[in-house]
Amino acid sequence: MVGTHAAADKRDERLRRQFANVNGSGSASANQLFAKSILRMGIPIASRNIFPSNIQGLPTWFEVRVSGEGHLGRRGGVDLMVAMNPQTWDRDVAEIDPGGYLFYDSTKPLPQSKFRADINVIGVPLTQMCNAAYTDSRQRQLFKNIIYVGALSALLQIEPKVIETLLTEQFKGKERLAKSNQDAFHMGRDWALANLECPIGLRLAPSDKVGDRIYVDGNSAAGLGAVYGGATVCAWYPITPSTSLAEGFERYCKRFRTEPETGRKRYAIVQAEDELASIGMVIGASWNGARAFTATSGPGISLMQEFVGLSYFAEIPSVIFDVQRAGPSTGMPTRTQQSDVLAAAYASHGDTKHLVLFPEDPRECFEMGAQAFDLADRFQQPVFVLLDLDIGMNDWLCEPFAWDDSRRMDRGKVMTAEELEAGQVFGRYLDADGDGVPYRTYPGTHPSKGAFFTRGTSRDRFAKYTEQGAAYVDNMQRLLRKFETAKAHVPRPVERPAAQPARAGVLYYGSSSAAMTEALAALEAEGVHLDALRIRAFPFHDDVLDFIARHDKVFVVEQNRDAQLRTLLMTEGGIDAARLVPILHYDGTPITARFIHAAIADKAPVLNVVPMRKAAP
Amino acid sequence: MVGTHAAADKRDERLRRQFANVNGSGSASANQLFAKSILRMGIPIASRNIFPSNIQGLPTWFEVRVSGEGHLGRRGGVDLMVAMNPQTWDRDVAEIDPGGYLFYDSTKPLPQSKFRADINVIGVPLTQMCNAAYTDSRQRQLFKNIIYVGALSALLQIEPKVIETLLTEQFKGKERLAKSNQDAFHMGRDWALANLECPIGLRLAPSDKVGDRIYVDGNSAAGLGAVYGGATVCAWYPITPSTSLAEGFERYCKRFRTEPETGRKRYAIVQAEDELASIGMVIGASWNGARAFTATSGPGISLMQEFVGLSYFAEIPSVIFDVQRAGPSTGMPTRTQQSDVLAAAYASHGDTKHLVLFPEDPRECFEMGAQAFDLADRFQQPVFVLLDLDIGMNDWLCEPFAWDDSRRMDRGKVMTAEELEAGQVFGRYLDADGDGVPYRTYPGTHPSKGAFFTRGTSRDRFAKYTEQGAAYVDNMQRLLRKFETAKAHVPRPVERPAAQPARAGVLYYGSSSAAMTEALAALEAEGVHLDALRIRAFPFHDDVLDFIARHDKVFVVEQNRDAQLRTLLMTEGGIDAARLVPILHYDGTPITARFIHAAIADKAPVLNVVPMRKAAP
Amino acid sequence: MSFLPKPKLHHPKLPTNALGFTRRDYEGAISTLCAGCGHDSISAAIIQACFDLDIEPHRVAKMSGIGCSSKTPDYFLGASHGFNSVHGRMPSVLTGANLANRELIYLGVSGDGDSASIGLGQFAHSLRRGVNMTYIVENNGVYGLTKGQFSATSDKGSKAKKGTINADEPIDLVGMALQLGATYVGRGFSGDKDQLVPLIKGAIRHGGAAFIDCISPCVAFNNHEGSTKSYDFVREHNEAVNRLDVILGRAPITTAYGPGELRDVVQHDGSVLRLRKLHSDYDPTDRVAAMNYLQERKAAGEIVTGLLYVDPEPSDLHASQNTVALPLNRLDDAALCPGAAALARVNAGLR
Amino acid sequence: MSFLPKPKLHHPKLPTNALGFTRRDYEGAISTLCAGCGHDSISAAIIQACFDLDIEPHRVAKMSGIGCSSKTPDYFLGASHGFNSVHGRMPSVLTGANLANRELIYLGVSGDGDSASIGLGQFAHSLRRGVNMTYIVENNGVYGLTKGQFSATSDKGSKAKKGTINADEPIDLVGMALQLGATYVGRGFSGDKDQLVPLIKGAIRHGGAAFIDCISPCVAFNNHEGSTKSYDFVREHNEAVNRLDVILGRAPITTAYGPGELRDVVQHDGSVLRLRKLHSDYDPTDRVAAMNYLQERKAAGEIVTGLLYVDPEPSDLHASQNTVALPLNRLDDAALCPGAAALARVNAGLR
Ligand SMILES: Cc1ncc(C[n+]2csc(CCOP(=O)(O)OP(=O)(O)O)c2C)c(N)n1
Ligand SMILES: Cc1ncc(C[n+]2csc(CCOP(=O)(O)OP(=O)(O)O)c2C)c(N)n1
Ligand code: SF4
Ligand code: SF4
Ligand SMILES: [Mg+2]
Ligand SMILES: [Mg+2]
Repeated sequence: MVGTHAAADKRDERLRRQFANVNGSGSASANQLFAKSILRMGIPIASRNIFPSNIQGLPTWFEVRVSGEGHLGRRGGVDLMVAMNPQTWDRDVAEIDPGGYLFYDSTKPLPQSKFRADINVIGVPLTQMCNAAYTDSRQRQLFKNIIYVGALSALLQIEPKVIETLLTEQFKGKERLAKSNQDAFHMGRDWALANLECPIGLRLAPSDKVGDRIYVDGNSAAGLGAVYGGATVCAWYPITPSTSLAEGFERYCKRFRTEPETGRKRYAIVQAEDELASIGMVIGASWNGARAFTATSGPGISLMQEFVGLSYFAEIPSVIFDVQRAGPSTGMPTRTQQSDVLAAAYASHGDTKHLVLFPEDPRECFEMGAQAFDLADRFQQPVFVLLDLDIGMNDWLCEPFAWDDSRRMDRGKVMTAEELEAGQVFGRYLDADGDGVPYRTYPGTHPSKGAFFTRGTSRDRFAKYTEQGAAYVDNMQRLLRKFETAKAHVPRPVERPAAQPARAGVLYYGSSSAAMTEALAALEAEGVHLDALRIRAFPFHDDVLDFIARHDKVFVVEQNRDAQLRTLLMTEGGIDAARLVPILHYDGTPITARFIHAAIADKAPVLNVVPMRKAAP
Repeated sequence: MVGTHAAADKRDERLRRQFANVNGSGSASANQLFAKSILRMGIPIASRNIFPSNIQGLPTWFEVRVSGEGHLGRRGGVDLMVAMNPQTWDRDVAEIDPGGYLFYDSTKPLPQSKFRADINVIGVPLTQMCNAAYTDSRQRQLFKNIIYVGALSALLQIEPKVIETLLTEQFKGKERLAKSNQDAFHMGRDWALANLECPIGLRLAPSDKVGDRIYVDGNSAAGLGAVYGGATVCAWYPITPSTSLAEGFERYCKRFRTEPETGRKRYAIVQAEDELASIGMVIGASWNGARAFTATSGPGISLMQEFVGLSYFAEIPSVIFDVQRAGPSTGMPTRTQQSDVLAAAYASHGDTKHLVLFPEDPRECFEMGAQAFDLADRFQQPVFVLLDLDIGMNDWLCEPFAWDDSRRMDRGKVMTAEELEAGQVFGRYLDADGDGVPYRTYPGTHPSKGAFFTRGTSRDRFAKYTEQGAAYVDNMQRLLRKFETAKAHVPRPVERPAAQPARAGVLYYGSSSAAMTEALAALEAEGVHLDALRIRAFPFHDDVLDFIARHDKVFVVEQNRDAQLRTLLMTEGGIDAARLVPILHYDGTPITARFIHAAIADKAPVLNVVPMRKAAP
Repeated sequence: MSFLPKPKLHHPKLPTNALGFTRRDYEGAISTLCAGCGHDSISAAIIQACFDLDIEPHRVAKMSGIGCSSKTPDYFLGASHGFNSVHGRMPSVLTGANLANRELIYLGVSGDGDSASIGLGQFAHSLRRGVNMTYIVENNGVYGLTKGQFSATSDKGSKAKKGTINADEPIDLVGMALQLGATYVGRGFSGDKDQLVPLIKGAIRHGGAAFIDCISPCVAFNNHEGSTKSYDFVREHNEAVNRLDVILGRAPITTAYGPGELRDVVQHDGSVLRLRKLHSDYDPTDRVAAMNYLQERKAAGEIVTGLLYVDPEPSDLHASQNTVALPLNRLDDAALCPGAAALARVNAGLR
Repeated sequence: MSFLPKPKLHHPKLPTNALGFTRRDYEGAISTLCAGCGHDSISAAIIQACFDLDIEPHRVAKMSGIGCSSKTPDYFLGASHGFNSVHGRMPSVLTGANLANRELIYLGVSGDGDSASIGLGQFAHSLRRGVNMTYIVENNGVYGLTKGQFSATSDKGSKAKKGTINADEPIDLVGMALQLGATYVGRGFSGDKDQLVPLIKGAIRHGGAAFIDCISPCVAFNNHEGSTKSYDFVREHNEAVNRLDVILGRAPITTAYGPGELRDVVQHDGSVLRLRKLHSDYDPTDRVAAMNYLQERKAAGEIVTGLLYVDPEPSDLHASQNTVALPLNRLDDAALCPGAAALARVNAGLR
C-alpha cells in the first residue's frame, strides 16, 4: 500500500476504535451509538466490525469511515485510533497515519516508548472516572464505553442532542437506564471539554448527504429480499458469516408472513443437519413448486457440489446465498473474500455453468435476493447470490429498498393442468420455444397428464432414461442455449464512463464497489482516466464483452488470489489474457480505495497514460 | 462424423459384435477369447465394452478394433457387425459402413426390410445348431457364443491353434470343460468353412506388431501402480467406473503384500461409508505418514471438495484417482468423458490449485499411479490422477509395465527425530528452501520437538493460529510458489513434431491419445501437417507454453463440452483464447480418429493450410 | 379447477377400486431389475397398497436415492411425479418436497447402502423431524447396483458371494428408527407380500414419519449360502410379532385389548390398524418395550417382522413448523409479498 | 533410534508420574473458550488422565472436527500432534490415521453438532468398524461456535436462550453407540471430574472403539433455565450407575462379583476397571441389558452416567483388517514394492 493521498483526504475523517470486551457486551452498542450519531448528523459513514473466530475474549475492532465526499468503502490507514485493548496496543498504534490521533485510557501511565512522535495523543482516565463514579464492576465496564463516546463527541464535535435522542430511542420504556447512560455520556463529554483541546483537527459538521439512505447489513437485506421474492422454504445450516441471513429471513417472515387469523406461518425454516441436507431440501421444495433457498459460506458450497450438479442437470431451480469468507478450507471464518466465484460458477463435476449474481451493497442484496427466485424459476437451475462477509455482516449506508407493487413473481415455464388438459404437448426437456428453456409441471398437477420422472441421469426430451449419445448431446447443447438465453435476463452491468475518453477500463464487482468509486475519483484527480464497469452477473451480458472490446487494457479488480472472475471472462468471453490485468486484494480485510489506487497507479505505464503530478498540497 | 477415408482404411479391419446376454455370462468370455486370439496372432487390437447402467438384461456391446497400422483408438464406423441382440438390430445394422459385413443368427428368417443393400450379410443358424447339439438350456446359451467365435475364426482367418491354446489355458484343470468348448468352437468353424465363403474381405494375417506389449485395463494398472508406489491405505466407496481400481489394488496386494510368515497384510483397504469418509481416511493416513489413496468418479469428486480444500490448505498429501464418466450429476455412469478437469484442478471453495495427471493408457496409469505418491509427498497436497472409463475399464494393448529397482519412494520433506534432535529449526509452514515446500513431521516422531497442530484455518509459519492478513497472504503466496516448483516435477508433455514444419499445433491428453495418433496420420496423408503435444500434467510444464507460443493456432482436443483444459491453459498460461481452437467430443463414447480428423479438417481454413487432395485410391 | 382422474381403458373384467382405477393404473415402466429381485416384489406391494387405499396416483410423490432399489419408483405409479435424486440423499429431498406441499403423499424408497451407509445421517434426521412420509428401505445387505459389496446392514459374519466375511457391526435400521422417534416402524420381507401390503397401507395412512425396513434379497449378489439376507435364511429366521390388517372407511369396530388375539389401533385419520398378535407379550404402542424386545430377539438371531411400533397420534414437521393449512407452493404474491408500503416502514426503521 | 522424553523444567515440587512428567507437560496452549465453559473441564480431565496413565504425550494423536469443543485439542497435550480437521469428519480422519500407525493412542474430540448433526454418519461408522480410539463428544446440546442454535442432541422441549422450544426428537449418542457395537461406552459430566477422569483412563486403555458422551454445559448459550444441558439441570437429573477406578500395573486383585459393592473388569491390556456399583441391577458387560436399562431410565427423565458398557476383550479394525504388526507408515521400499522381477511376471500374465 502507498501513503495518504493529499487533498481529497484532508477532508476525510476516519475513526477506528478497539475494545477488548466480549462480543455482544455494551461496547458493541456504544460503537453503534457512535456510528449512528454521525449518521444522524447527516454525514455518510461506513462501519465495519472486525472480530475473531471465537466467542469470548479475543480482540475485536470496530472501524468507522467518515468521508466528506460520502465514500463508503475502506480507505486504508487510520486517522483516529481509540485504543482500548492493551493486547493489541502496539499494532494499533502502528496503524495510525502520521499526523493522526491516538485516543486511550490514561488511567495507568504508559512509558514514552509506547507512543509515537508523529501522532497526537489524547489520554482520558476512563477507568479512573468509572471507578470513581460506579461501584458495581459490571457498571464500570458498561459505562466506560459510553463515557468515551461522550469524550469523542466533544473532540469531534458530535452534537450531544443527537446522542441523547439515540439513547432515548434505544432505552424506550427503560427510562432509568436511559438516564444513567445519558449521565455517563455527559460525564465523558464534560471531562473532555474541561480538560482537552476540543475539537481536534478532525471534526464533524452537520451535513445533508445521507438523505433518505438506510443503514443496514447485507444479510438482513438479502433475507428481506427472499421474503419479497416469495421464498417459502429456507433450509440452512449455521456457518459464519451467513447465519444472520437465515435469521434475517426468519425475522422478516415473523413480521410479514404470519397468518393473522391463525398465527400460523406462510413459510418454513429448517435448520438442517448439514449443508448437503440443506440444499437437498431446497431442491425437493423447488421441485415441488415452492420457492426455496439456502444460505451458506465456502465450506458449505463445497459440500453442496453434488446436489448443485443435480439442480443443473435435472433442471430444478435452487437459490444459494453464499456469504463468502476467506478460504480455502476453514480459512479465516471471520474475514472477507470474493473467492468462491469459480466454485459457484462451475460448481460440480462434469460440464456445468450456473447463474451467479454479485450484489454491491445491501440494497442490491435485497433486490437480487428477490430477483434470484425469478431467475431460478425461469431458468430452472441453480442461482448463486455471492455476498461476502463485508457486505453481509456489516451495516452499510445505502439507497432505501424499493418495490413496485405491480411486480409479480415470474414462475417461469410451468405447464398448468388447464394447458395439459387442453392437449398441449408436454416434454419435460423439450425445447418448445427454441430458447433452451423447457416446461415443467408441479407434482400433483393433473391426474393423467404431465407426470414425469426426474433424475440426474441422462434422458430424452420426454424425460425417458437414455444412454444414447445423440440424445445426451442434444440435451447438453440445449443447456448451453438456455445459458445463452439467460445472458439477457440477468442484471446488466453498470457503466461509469471516465470524464475524458479512456483507452483503459476497469471491471469490478460486489463489495469492491465503494472502494472502487473512491479510487476512481482519486485516480481521476491525478489525471488517470478509466472507464469503469461493474459486473453484476454471470453469465456476462454482452455489454461486458463490448466494454472489454472498447479498451486496450482492462483492470479486473477482485478480492481473491487467483483472479477468478478473470478466468470466467477469458473462458466465456474468449478474451485475451494479456488484456485483462488482475488487481488482487485477498488478505481477508475489505479492499481499500488506497490499495486499488496504488495498484492501478503502479501499472499506469501499461496504460500509456502518464499520471499528472498532483499539485503541492 | 465424415465418411471412411480411403486407402489407409482399406487395410483396416474392425469388428463390432453385440450380445444380449447377461453381463458376466459366457458371452463376455467369448468376446475376450475372440479378442485375445487376434492378439496372439501378433495383430494389435483395441477392445471396448459398452454396457448399460444396470445389472441384467439390457443391451451390451463389445467392440474390437483391428488395424494394420496398429492404431488402438476408436476409428468410428463398423466393418463387421456381429448382431446377436434383436433388441438393437435396427440400430446395429444402420451403423455398418457401406461395403461392410453383417453377421447374424439366421435360425429365424428375417424380412428383407431388416437388411441393407449396401452391405454383405452372413447368416449362421446358431440357435438351431445349439438346439441340435445340446439339451441343457444353459449349455445352449453358453456354447452359442463359442460357436460364433468358431465361425468368425473361419471367416476372418484366425488360426484355430491359437484359440485352442487359449481355451486350454482358460480351462486349465477343468479338462472336460476345455474339451466341450473346443468342440463348440470347431462346430462353428467347420460349419462356416462348409457353408460360407471363407475368408471374407476382411482377413487377418499373422503379424509381429504386438511385440512384448501387454493387454490390460487401466484400473488394474493404476491399482498395481499404487502397490509399486508404496500405498498402504486405500479408502474407497464403490462407484462405476472406478470400483475395479480399488479391486485391482486389492488383488495385487494380496499377491505381493501378504507377509509370508504370518499371512498378515502390509496394507489396509477400507470400503468407507461414502466418499467424504474415503477422502477423510486418506487425509488422516497421509497426515500420519502412510501413503494413501482413494478411487472414485465424478459424484465422488463433488462430495470430496471440502476435504480436498483441507488437503491443499493444511498441506497434507492425498492421491485421488478419478475414473471419469459422463457428467454432470449422475449423468451416464457407464459412459466415458474427460469432464472433471476443472472440478479436479480447482477443487474446493477459495483459491486452490491442485496437481493433476493425465495418463494416456494403462502403462501410464501404472507409472503415474506410482508417481502420484511421490508428487503428493513432495508437494504435500492433493494429486488427482484422471483416468476415464475408456482407459479404466477396457483392456488396452500397451507397452509392458517397467520398474527400475534402484528407484526409491520420494517421501518429500519429512523432518526426522534425528534432525530435530540435532536442533534443526522446524516451522511447519516455513519456506526453508525457498521453493515453497515446507517440512513436516510425522506424529509421534519426537518426545518434545516437532509436534504441531494441523488445521484448515490460517496460521503462521510455525503453525500457530492467526487471522493476521499479512501472515495469511505470506502463506497463500508460498502455496503459489510451491505450485510453481511443481511444474518442473510433474510429467513433461510429449511432443510429436509434424513431418514438415507446421504453423499449427494440436494439444491433447489422456485417453484421446490413440485416436489422435491415427487422426494425425490421416491428416498428414492429406497434407495437413500439425505438431502435436500430449499434455500429461497440470500445472503445465513450460514446454506446453513454449509449444503454444511456437504456433499460430493450436487445436485443443478434449472429451468434454466446455473445453475445460483450454480454460486451464488460458488461465494459467495467460494464453489468448483466439489461438486455442477447441475440438470437443462428449457424447459419452470414446473419441474416434474420424471425429478428430473431420473436426480438424473442417477447421483447416483457419490454419491457412490447404489440404492436399489425396490421390485416387 | 379440478380434473377428474381418467382411468386408462383396461380389460373390462379387471377389478376396480372406489375411484374406478384398476391395479394397472398404479403400475409404472417395465422393471429393468434382475428377474427374481426382491425389489420388484416390493414395487408390486406398493402398487397393491395404493390400489387398496383408493389413492389418486398423481397425488403421490415418489422419491428415491441411487441404487437398484432407488430405481424402482420408475416401475410403479407411472402417473405420479417421481424423483430419483442422488445417492443417500432422498430424505432431504423428500423433506423439502413435503414442506412445499403438505397435501401430497410422500413415498420414499431407498436401499440399505443408500440409507445405512452414505445416507445414514439423512435417514436419521428425517425421522427425528417427523416428516410425514412412508420411508421404505429395500434391504438386501449389499450394494446391488455396484455389484455386490457389503453394505452397512450386512450382518457380522455374513459371507459375500466372493467369499469374504463381513467384519463390521451391522446397522439395524429398525433399532435406529425406534431410537430416533419414528412414529410408525415396521419390518417386512419382500417374500411375504401378505404381510408387506398392509404394513405399507398403514404407513401411508399414518400421519407422521413411518419407516419400513423391508428385507429384499438380491438374487444377483446376496442370495447364496452364508448370506443372512438370502430368501432361505430370511424365511428360516423370520419371526412375525403380529399380522396387520388396515381397515378404512366406516367407524372402527373397537375391539378391547384382552388376552385374546385382536387389537385395533385407530390412527389419527380414522384408519384402523387391526393387529392379530402372534407374540402375546408384544405391545406395538410401547416404544421402550418394543426396543427392548427387538434387542433381545436380535441377539437371539431372530429377524423380527411385523408392525413393531406405532404412535396413533403422531405429530409431524408441519405441526412443529406451524405452517398454514394451504400448501406453501400455492401461496400467491398477495400472501407472500409484503409490498411497497411495508417496505417503506422497514426503510424507516433503518435510519 | 529412540529419544527419551525430556520433561520441561518445572517447579521442583510439582508431582511427577512414572515417566517423570508433571501435569504441566500434558498441558497445551491457553484456552480461548469462554470462562466457565464445560469443555475446559474436559480438557483438564484429559490432561489428568494422561498424566495418571503415564502416557508419553507425543505418542498421542489428537483429532477433532470443528466447533468450540473441537478447538480444545489445542489446549491439552501440547507435545502431541493434533489435527483440527473439518466439521463432522473427525472420525474418518482418525480412522485413516489409526490405519497408518497402530502404535499411537488416538483421542478424538468432537461436539454434539459435530457428531450428531453433520457428523452422525461418520460417528456411527467409525464405531461399527471398531476403530481403536477414545472418542469423546463434548455435549452441550447447542452449536457453541456459531452462537447457540439447537443441535441434534437437544432434548425435545428444551428451551433455547432466545426462547424457542426444540421440536425434534433428540439423538442419544450413547444409545446409538451401544446399538452400533462400540465396545466401551460411558457418559460423564464436565462438572464431575472425579467420575470423568477414570472414564477417560479406562477408554484410553481399552483396545477398541471407546465412546464417551460427556455433558458439557455451554455457559454462553445453553446454561439458562429451561435448558436440559445446563449445569443445574444435569446436576439434578444425573444418575450414576457406578463409579469407576482404573488400576494399572500390578496384577489385579480380582474381586468376586457378589451382591456387594465392587466389581473388577480386567481389560485385554491388563488394566483393571474397578466398578463401585451404585445401581445393584446394572451389569455393564451385558450390552442388551444396558440398552434396555438406558431406554427406560431415559424415558423416566434421568441422565444416566458412568461406565455403561464394556467388552473387556474387544476386537478392532486392525484385527479385522489383519494388518501386520509393524505400523504401515514404517514399512519401507523393500516391504512395499514388489520390484522389477515381479513386474516382469505380471507383464507375462497379461499377454
Ligand atoms: C455419490 C455416489 N457414490 C457412489 C455411487 C455408486 N452407487 C450407485 S448405487 C450404490 C449402492 C446402492 O446400494 P443400495 O442402496 O443398497 O441399493 P441396491 O442396489 O442394493 O438396491 C452406489 C455405491 C453413486 N451413485 N453416487
Ligand atoms: C461445513 C461446515 N458447516 C458449518 C460450519 C460452521 N460451524 C462451525 S462449528 C459449528 C457447530 C459446532 O457445534 P458443536 O459441534 O456442538 O460444537 P460446540 O461449539 O458446541 O462445542 C458449525 C455449524 C463449518 N465450520 N463447516
Ligand atoms: S443386482 Fe440385486 S438388487 Fe440389483 S436388480 Fe439384481 S437382484 Fe436386484
Ligand atoms: S460458546 Fe459455549 S461452547 Fe463455546 S466456548 Fe463459550 S461456553 Fe464453551
Ligand atoms: Mg442394497
Ligand atoms: Mg455443541
